[in-house]
Amino acid sequence: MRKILIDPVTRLEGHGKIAIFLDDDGEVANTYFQVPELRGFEQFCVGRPVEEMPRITTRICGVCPEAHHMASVKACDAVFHVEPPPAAKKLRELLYSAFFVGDHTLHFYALGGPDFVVGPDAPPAERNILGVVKKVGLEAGQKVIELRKRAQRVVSLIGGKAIHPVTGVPGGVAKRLTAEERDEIVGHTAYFLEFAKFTIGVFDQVVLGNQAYVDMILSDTYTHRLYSMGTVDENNKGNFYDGKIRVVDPDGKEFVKFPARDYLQVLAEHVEPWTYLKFPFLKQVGWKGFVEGKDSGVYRATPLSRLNAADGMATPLAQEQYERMYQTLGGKPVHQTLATHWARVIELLYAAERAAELARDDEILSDKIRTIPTATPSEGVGCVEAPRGTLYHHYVTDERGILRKVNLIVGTTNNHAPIAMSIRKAAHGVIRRGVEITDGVLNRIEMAFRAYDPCFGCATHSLPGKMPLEVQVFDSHGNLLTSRRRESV
Amino acid sequence: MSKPKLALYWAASCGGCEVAVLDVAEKILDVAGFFDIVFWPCAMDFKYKDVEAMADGDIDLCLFNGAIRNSENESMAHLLRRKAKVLVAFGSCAVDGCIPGLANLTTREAILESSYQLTPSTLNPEGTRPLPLVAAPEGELDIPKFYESVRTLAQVVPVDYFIPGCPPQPPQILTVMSAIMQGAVLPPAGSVIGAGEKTCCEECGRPRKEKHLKHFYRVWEIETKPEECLLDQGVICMGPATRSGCGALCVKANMPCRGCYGAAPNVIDQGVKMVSAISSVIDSQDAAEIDSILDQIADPVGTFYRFSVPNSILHRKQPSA
Amino acid sequence: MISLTIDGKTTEVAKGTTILQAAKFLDIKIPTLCYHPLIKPFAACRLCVVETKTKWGDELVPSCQVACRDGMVVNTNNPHVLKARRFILEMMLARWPNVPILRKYAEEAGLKATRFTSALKDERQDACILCGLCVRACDEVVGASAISFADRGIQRRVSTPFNLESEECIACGACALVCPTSHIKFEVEDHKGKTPEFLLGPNTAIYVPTLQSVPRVPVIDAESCIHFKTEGCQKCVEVCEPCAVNHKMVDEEIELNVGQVLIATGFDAFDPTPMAQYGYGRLDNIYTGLDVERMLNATGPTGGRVLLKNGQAPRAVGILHCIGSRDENHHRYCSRVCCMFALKFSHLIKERTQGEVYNFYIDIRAFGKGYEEFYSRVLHEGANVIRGKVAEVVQAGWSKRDEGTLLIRCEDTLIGRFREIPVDMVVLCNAIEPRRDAEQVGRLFGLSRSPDGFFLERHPKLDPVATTTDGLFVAGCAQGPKDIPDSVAQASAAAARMLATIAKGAVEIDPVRAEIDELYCSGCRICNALCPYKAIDYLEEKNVSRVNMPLCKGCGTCVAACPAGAITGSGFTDKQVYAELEGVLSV
Amino acid sequence: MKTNSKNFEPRIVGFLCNWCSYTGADLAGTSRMKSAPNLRIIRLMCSGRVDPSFIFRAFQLGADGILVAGCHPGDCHYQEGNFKALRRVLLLKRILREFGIDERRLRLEWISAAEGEKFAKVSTEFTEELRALGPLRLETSVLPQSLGGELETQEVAA
Repeated sequence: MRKILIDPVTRLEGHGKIAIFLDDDGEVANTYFQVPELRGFEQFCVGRPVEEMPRITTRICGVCPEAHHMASVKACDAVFHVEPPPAAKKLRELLYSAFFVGDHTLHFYALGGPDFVVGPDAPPAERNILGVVKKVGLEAGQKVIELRKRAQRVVSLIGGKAIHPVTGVPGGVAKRLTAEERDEIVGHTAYFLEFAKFTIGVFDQVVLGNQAYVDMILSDTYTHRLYSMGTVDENNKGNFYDGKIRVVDPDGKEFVKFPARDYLQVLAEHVEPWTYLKFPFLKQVGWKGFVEGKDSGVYRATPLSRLNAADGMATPLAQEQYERMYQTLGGKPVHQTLATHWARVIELLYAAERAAELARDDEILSDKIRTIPTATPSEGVGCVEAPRGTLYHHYVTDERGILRKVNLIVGTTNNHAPIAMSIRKAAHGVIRRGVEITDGVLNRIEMAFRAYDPCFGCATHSLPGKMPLEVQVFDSHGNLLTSRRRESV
Repeated sequence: MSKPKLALYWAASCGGCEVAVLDVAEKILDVAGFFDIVFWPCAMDFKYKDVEAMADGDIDLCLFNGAIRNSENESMAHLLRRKAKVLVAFGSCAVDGCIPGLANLTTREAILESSYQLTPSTLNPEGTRPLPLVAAPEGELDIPKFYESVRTLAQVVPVDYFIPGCPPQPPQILTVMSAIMQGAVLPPAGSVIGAGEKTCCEECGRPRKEKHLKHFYRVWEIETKPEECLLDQGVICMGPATRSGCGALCVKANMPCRGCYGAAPNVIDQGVKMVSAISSVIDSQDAAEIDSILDQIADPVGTFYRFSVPNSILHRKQPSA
Repeated sequence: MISLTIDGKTTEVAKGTTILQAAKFLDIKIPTLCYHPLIKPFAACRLCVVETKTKWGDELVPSCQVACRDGMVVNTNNPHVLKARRFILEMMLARWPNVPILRKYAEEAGLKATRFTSALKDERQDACILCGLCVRACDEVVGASAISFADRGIQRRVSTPFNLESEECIACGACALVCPTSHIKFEVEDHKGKTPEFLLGPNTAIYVPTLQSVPRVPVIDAESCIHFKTEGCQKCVEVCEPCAVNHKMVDEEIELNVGQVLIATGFDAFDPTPMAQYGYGRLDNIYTGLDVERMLNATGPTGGRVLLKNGQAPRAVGILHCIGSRDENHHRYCSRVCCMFALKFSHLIKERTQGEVYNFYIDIRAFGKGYEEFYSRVLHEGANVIRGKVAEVVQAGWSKRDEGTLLIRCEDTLIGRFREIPVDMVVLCNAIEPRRDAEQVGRLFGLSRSPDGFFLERHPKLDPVATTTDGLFVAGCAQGPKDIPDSVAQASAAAARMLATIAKGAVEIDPVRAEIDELYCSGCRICNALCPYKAIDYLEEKNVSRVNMPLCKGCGTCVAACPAGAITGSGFTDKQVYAELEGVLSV
Repeated sequence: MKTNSKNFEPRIVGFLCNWCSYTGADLAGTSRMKSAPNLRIIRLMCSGRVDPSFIFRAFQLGADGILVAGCHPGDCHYQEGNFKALRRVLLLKRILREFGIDERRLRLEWISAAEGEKFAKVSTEFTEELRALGPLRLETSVLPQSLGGELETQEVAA
């Protein structure tokens, strides 16, 4: 028995480790994907006043604090049985859309993009944002930086702080938007839209224009037939901020559609002793282990699965791209993991359109941004689509609104099992007896993983997708035979 | 001459500090240009072994964010302390313990129990718990040890400087960086840098009155007036006990300060200082009435110590005897 | 002026003067019954008849009522007048045969017996001669009009409305005072009054508090003064020629700005009434030390004579030591002065009454200069000293001889026998205790008091006149029981201390102060409201708070409260306290 | 040093007001009253000067109990410093509870300069109460040297 350990920066640092065990024939016996971090928010938030949760849970993740802020404040609305005024809802969603734009951009250009833009077998030194810039032009790099700046700016204008926003309160938002701020935001959203279109162009040009990539996307190595989860509005169009959660089975048929508060009837989490992160699955189907298909409760909640779960996009340009993707990839649902990148670009476009739309809405200037709760606080669930999956916050309080129970299912966690499976499948696909373990080999494993853009800021806490790899090959006595590693982005 | 070596590392934190560093935007390139970045796991790939291989004190500056939550965080702290000439606790987690530090008000056992057994979505009839060392059918698997308490960096290794904030605000990071890059003289070891000498009130700008508090409101209870001190309006705001430097962002967004920039200079325990201040200005001399007023403060510890339990004098909840 | 001749003596009087007044002026006695100098004449009894010569012949007139005329010639006791007066007296005696004053006048007028008999002789044998003085006093002087004449003819009498207890009566006693036949009597039921005099002799609403009082002027006791009850009377104003009496005076408060204060508020004398076993306030002839002091005072109510209620000198006097002091139930401390004043009493009483004196003591504390010598002197004079605390004082009086005498029961611990000693008078040497308002005074000045309730000096040995508060001193019994020499010594010491400061012209104050470092203050204004002395100002333009040094007393509340740690309390800085903590907890 | 048995001697820190309780303590001394020797006195000008940080620091430095003594209500030399102490202690007890420290370990008493007896009584009582409560061992995994061994044993063992 040999053990290959793929570990981001040796076993002493913890950002998700991959252990691949080979049998004596050198075939992959099993792989383990481990998350070595735990915070305990679910425990230490007990006793806190529920209205503080939007400001506490942001610290679960500094990469997507906006997602936690939104899920949390929505849970608070529910706990206090209060409906925020329309202006407040729009401000929240505007902030959220801006955040999506920034986050998806970061992933596509800095993390996921390089695999396609500069190619999976290119030398690692080039397979990074700089490589991308070289390929698509310098101004693109400036555009990315500029966009992130503007996105963060919009978040701070509405949320008070760019990282860890604060303005969400039960029944609305605390900060009014001034006319000047609004005008500024309109300017930024216009930029978002232009940038999104530009990005679509880039994707067309470098990915779809290259048959090799399309084949790779379609190749079985990166395919999993799993349930797909995503949030949809009343017309079953995709939405990030609000709506019902819809799950479609591997054949694309609606399996269940439920409001956030019913999530416990649909979801359950499985525990393994070798990782701190749990494995959510569909309760009705049940946990059958790391297996695919209709009978396995394992599901995905990724940009791709969101598109699978929806009947379309709520904005025109995104809808166009949506249809085009399914045409290109042979109809719904799409199970090819790497297609997630495409879906992400489409979501980027949607988010930009939504942001522009909301920014122009005059209601966001209204003074009526809060409804003061009057009912006795009790229990509530808040749910949003985080960039990396559906995010659930579930609070139970006493009559003073002091937390008694807290339950969280965070974006990346949804995909814990699929990630593990993708890694295993990729490993099976690329590691064979006698095959030398090259950068290409490693990267092909990594690509499977990276497509999920796993944010372990929520679970562990490495920045999205940053997974420098090292492979160590041990003989059955645990002696190091060869060690090979590669600089990642 | 060779460029000064810079290392950045995160332990138990949310990653916000890293994003804050990236949020200095264009300027990040100047930093990258000035320093020879020898270690930055989240952005560049260098190996623990490389660091171990370096001569002690080889790293000129190490920005360490995140608290010490598990065995891995701790050994990294010790390693980087050895290798770095100047070790900086970067961000609230490393300085005060921050939100994850609230875990010190409960126990490791309670955390594991709720995470893996009590939470309603968990389906774990066998009561499985993650273990530091697991014998899988194919071989051994290990994960770091999860400690009882969260500790700040300085509670594990000697620290040269502290940059507070959750996260440290990019402008502050920039000021510190450019100061270093222009070769400014470093302040005496142990100083807090990248923050002001006063408190949040300095940056708040809301007019304030003499304080006579008879009633406390929670943020959801009232719509506060944006042109009046929140404390005067009965909303507990940590501003008076919190170091300046953030620009009073929260208060300007009409939300009370929660104290992420930590204790003011000359104050050893942010929370208890605020306890003293708040209780002093309660407008009553009758024990019973005072108690009823105090009842309106929901979760005193979680409010006054939101970011600083591990760095507080008492450090953690004592195991009930 | 008018000139007239009375019984051959000529004089001049002011216009409007009555004959009676003129006669009085010439020391010519004219008997009167219904007349009182302070009440309008009424001429009811006609006893004051005199003869005046007129051109129409001699005429009999009531001298109390008739004003003098120029050149008037008056006879007050020629046969003509006496005849008339005798007749009037005969008539009165017929009805009031036993009224002493009538008999006296009859005698003077040379009247043996009356020729008449009364229609209702024995039925209404009261002494009211219906002169109406009382009625007029009550009406004119007091202004209460509580009594007046009722019925007519032989039924006529003085009475309250419908003979019922009168709402109007203020029990001033004026009627009793003026009644010529003492038909109306005034009885004081409780023995205790505001001043020792009340017990020991006549008392009035206007009096000189003590005869040594400075300035030596009378005061009006508003509570018993008729004027303050009825707006009437004011007779004192009428009789006071310098017109010094002023009922309009009111209390006034005078504010003084001073830099130092000497608290010498003195003491209260322990009230022995609660110690029922000693009968104070219950039995006659039981006095406190202060009562006796007054009695022994040459200028006191009894002119320095030791007298019983019945006006006789006591045959034996018991002096009880330690009443209320050295007593678990009252004051545990020793009052320090009683032993010596008790011995002084023994000495004086013995000297003035030649009677027996018994001292009942726990032990004699004659510690002062010359005290012991005085003690032995008193012993040689034959004062009896019995060691033992008196169990009780009871009314003796089972035999006629013992009428009104007291019996002292005690155990003589030296001979170890129970004894009963009969005395006429008992003196209780009551304790010195803190003034009843000591607590308020303490609060007012921020003075602490020792467990016994007296004000606390800064240090019992090293600083016995100063207090913990600068500029505040204590002296005399306010600080604790002490005798005159000690009080004088302490007072002089305190005065000297105060003068020293005045001479220096400056005061030294502790350097304990709070200071705000503006480098760290952000003007949160937490401290502003905390300062009891309003010593912290908020500087709007600089957005900082600042301590107004002269006002700061250094309590340190703001230091403890400042959430920015911007305030340092000199003398008790955080650093210092932490260092102390490390010190005390190092072992 | 500290043991949990009967012979455990509590370490008490007393923050005494200069004007009342401190003089009261003095009086207890000069009048030769008997009281437990466990109290370590720190004199302050007023109970209002007691910064809650002092109390926490004292606990950290190994105190088993803290006595804050000031003037009786209305008697404060600085008018109402003692009420400020009262408010702080009331809130502080709530904080202590949540930090898992028995609130009886913090005691507020009004002791006038005259009440030497009360002072003696209080310090003796308090000592006995703390003896019953047992020593307060603060879990201070804070100083670098005190770490190593102790924390290595902190494993996630279910």
